[in-house]
Amino acid sequence: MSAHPSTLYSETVLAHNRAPKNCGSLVDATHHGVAENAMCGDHLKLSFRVHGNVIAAAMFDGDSCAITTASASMLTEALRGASPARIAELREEMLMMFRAGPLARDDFAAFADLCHHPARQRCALLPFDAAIAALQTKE
Amino acid sequence: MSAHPSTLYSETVLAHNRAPKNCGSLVDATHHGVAENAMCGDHLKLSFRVHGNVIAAAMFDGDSCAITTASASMLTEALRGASPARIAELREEMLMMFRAGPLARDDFAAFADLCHHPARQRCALLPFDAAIAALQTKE
Amino acid sequence: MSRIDDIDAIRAEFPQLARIIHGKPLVYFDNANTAQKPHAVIAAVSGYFSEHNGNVARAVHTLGEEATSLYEGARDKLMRFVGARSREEIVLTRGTTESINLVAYSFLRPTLKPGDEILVSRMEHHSNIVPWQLVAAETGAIVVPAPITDRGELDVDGMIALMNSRTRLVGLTHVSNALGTINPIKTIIDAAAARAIPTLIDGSQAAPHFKIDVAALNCDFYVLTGHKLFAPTGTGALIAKRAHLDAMPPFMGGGEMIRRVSFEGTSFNDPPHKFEPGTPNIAGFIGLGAAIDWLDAVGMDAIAARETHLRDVMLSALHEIPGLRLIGAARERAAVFSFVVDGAHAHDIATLLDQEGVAVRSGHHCTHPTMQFFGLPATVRASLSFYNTEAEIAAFVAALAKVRRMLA
Amino acid sequence: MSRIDDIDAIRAEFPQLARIIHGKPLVYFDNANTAQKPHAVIAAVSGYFSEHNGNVARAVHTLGEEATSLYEGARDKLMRFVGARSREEIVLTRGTTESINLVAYSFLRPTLKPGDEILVSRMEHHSNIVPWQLVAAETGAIVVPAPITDRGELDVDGMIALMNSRTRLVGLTHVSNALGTINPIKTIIDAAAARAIPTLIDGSQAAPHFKIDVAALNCDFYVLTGHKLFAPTGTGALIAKRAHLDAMPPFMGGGEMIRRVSFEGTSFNDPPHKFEPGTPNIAGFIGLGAAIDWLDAVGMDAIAARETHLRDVMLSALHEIPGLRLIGAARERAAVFSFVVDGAHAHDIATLLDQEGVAVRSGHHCTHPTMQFFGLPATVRASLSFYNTEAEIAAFVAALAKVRRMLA
Ligand SMILES: Cc1ncc(COP(=O)(O)O)c(C=O)c1O
Ligand SMILES: Cc1ncc(COP(=O)(O)O)c(C=O)c1O
Repeated sequence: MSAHPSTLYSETVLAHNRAPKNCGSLVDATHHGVAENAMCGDHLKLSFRVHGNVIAAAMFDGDSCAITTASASMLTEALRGASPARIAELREEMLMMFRAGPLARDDFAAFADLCHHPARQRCALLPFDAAIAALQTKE
Repeated sequence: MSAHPSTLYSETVLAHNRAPKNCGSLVDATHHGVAENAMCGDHLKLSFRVHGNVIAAAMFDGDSCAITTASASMLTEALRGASPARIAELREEMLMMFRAGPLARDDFAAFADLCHHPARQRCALLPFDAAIAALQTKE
Repeated sequence: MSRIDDIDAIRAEFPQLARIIHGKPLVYFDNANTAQKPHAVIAAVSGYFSEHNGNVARAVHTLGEEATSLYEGARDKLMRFVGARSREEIVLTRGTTESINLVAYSFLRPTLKPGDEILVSRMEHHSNIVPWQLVAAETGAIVVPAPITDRGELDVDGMIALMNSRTRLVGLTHVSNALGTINPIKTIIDAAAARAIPTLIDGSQAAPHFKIDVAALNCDFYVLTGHKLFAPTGTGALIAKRAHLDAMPPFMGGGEMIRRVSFEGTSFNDPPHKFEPGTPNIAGFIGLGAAIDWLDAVGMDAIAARETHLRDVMLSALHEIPGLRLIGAARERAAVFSFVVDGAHAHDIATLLDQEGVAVRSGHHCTHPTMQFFGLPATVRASLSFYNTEAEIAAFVAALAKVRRMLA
Repeated sequence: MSRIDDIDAIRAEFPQLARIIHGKPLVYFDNANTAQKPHAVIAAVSGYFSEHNGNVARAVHTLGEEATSLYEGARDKLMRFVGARSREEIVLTRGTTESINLVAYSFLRPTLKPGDEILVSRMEHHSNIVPWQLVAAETGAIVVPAPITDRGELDVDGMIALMNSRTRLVGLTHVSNALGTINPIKTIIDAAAARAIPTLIDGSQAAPHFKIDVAALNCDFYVLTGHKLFAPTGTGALIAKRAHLDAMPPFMGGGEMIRRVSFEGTSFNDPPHKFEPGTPNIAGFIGLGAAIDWLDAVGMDAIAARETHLRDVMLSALHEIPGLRLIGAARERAAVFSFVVDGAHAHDIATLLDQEGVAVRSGHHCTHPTMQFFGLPATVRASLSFYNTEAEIAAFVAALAKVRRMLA
């Protein structure tokens, strides 16, 4: 609640925003998903290719804020080589972090300060929601 | 607004309440009216007999609070010998008194303290409203 | 020892209770009308205005986020306070009246048909009658009154006997504001559920007095109003099963209840926000959150125990007053007492008691059908809260005696 | 010299303006979202709770009478403040959103027929679109958008050309919350009146900034919200011609909106109470009364003059920022500015400005159709009030430059 200096726009987040990983459209994608942030109208597309039970590649697309872009960049990195079930786990870990602070081992610790910015949590979750939508809408 | 000691239940009001004038039903009435106080459910009937342009007699009936009873008692007294137009004038004077305090010459000065009891003003006005209703519903 | 045992300390937390009225210490026996507010609530409200004032759900700046987390925090507190299953079940409204209108308009109206019945008891507050009448008038449905007894108790078998295949909803007050009766709501909820009839419980007069557990009650809708719960007026809640809220169309449009608006078509937000149009009473709900914290700290069980004691003391005192007739003699009752006095009109008693510093309500208490049942236009109502004292009961009795001498 | 010339003294009356956010003095440029409250308002609210707390219209005791006279006093003050003809024309609501829903449900819905049209501009707040859509969806009526221009001005001829014999209501915002545009409402009201079409003006963003005279405007309905007028949230008004209020059926049922209730039939109170169901936000309206007294003392003309000056300073400052694009360039405008910045997302700007102590809003401002018209998902909006200063404008400009460097 106190108006402490925020660490939300860390160098990690800003760097991902400046040069996001896996930005563009994925050829041979097996799954496509879209999610929308009602608060600002941002749309984010996320696609991935599953081989066996493993995500071989993931990419995202959309004109989003720095938080969404950095989150999408990190998520698409984290998904490579993971099983599709990992998406929901990662989302759950993110939600836990919003409530309880950074987890011991967490790829997304850069977003820990979102616990102080509830209105922006949706921005970081958007790529996860697009990925979950992608799981459902197989092409 | 300040919680000053009230003079509403003055000896005048209490005496009229104990032994109201003109309480009962009027034989040969030319006009009958009823009014209801939504706040407590009280009904008041008021009748009078007009000869020429003069109220010859007025009586009221009903099981009301002390303020309504005293007001009805005084009003029926005041109306005897008056013209029917006097009813609206007296009502207007009462309303002015609620806003501005007692008038120089006023039969109903006993109700002056109602300016501090807005929720009870309707009680004092009830007989006037019954009288005005009576003017309209001639028998 | 519970905090409530030091009643002077508790009373000192309510600034209003120290007021002098017409030269006499205030005896506030109008708690069923609205409750007084502890310092904690007043401070939460002014603290919000002076420190965190911002709008909710709309801004990403610090003030907006602070306001949102205080406001949404109140929803969480209320959820725990009434034992709801999830925060999505808590729609924040202006009060009981709006909560019931919301159910009438959004839950019932879209599917009400001529001949459908809405069953409510004859001891309901107007707010649990008129909203149903409005939608019934529009659709040809009927509002059916369930009988009550001369003791002012619900005729339970009578109400159950009126449940039938046309009954679309059963509405019942948990505690009667006019009579003090505590209704056996669980019996009615279960009987209705056995017939697949949804139930709405009006908890306005219950929540301030004892622990509520909506999940255990298993009613479809439970409604309450904040100002009787020591919070500001203009706050309240509809607590509803999630499935109903999902299925119900929105009631009022605008503000945060939408997802996306266009002239081609508009989509709506999820519950509870779907039912919260426009900027809400933020300070009021922050006050409600503070009131719940305060009540939790004192303990609803301690409050209930103290009120039971005060109720018994008051009941004995009233029984000893000659010419005073209690209206309603329910075996399960709260510390709410309606009465009439021989030869003295309810309004005169209330105004004259006020001259003695005693605040009671007179009138029909927004329960015309209950008053009609007892053949009375109006009663005097004395309603107590845990912060009242035996000394105040004695002062009330003395004041009433004085008033009667004046009117004799 | 007007009181407003001593701006430090004025600012000192707003405790919130002294707040430090992230180590920086707060620059509050989110006034179109909600305004800060002067001490006078905060004190009126807590004074009511600690001294006069009672319910309105229901009790004859001192506290009840004090609360009622404070609450009804607010109605009288509002009546004078907006130049209404009588207090019966002032329905107190939760805010603009509820006011418009009330008109949609009670004024339009009972007589809307398939093919009927409700004409609103494309720059309305969702609250002046969605309520009409809800009643239109139910009745087969249509909500017709009137065009706006690339400058973000109303296409006056375009709107008038859309008025026809099927038009049942014209709704128009007095000042756009997204663009700052001040609309020529009198022209539209007169054009509609000439065709016997009732008008509703959304004054949410107008009333805080300049003098309103509803009698001279001669619109059928004027709506506003208290929290933008330096009063608590959860307060507002529908100001309507008496004849409409007399003819309209009630909206929500319960509480003081009735005259007499029975299961055989219920009769309703007169306006404005007919439209005020349940216990209102008493503290909030007492705060609104205090806010109006405060505004009267400072003077709406002095406020308007100062805001015009701040607007011009801000406009020049914004024009000088490279890569910043103002959305809307109305010739008549309030000190409300929407903009986008090359290469920086609105939300990032708002969050990072907040790190510098500057509170602005980012998003769609509850005006999706306006955003769609300009082809934008979101903008940053800086909205000023009379208590803002040129130094704050300079601080905002410097903070924005810093934020852009971070995001580059
Ligand atoms: C033009 C306009 N109309 C309506 C509203 C809605 O006001 P409220 O949320 O107080 O009902 C607002 C403010 O958000 C507004 O700016
Ligand atoms: C049993 C009951 N129901 C409903 C209400 C209405 O509550 P509100 O006026 O806060 O909507 C009250 C209080 O007046 C009540 O006692």
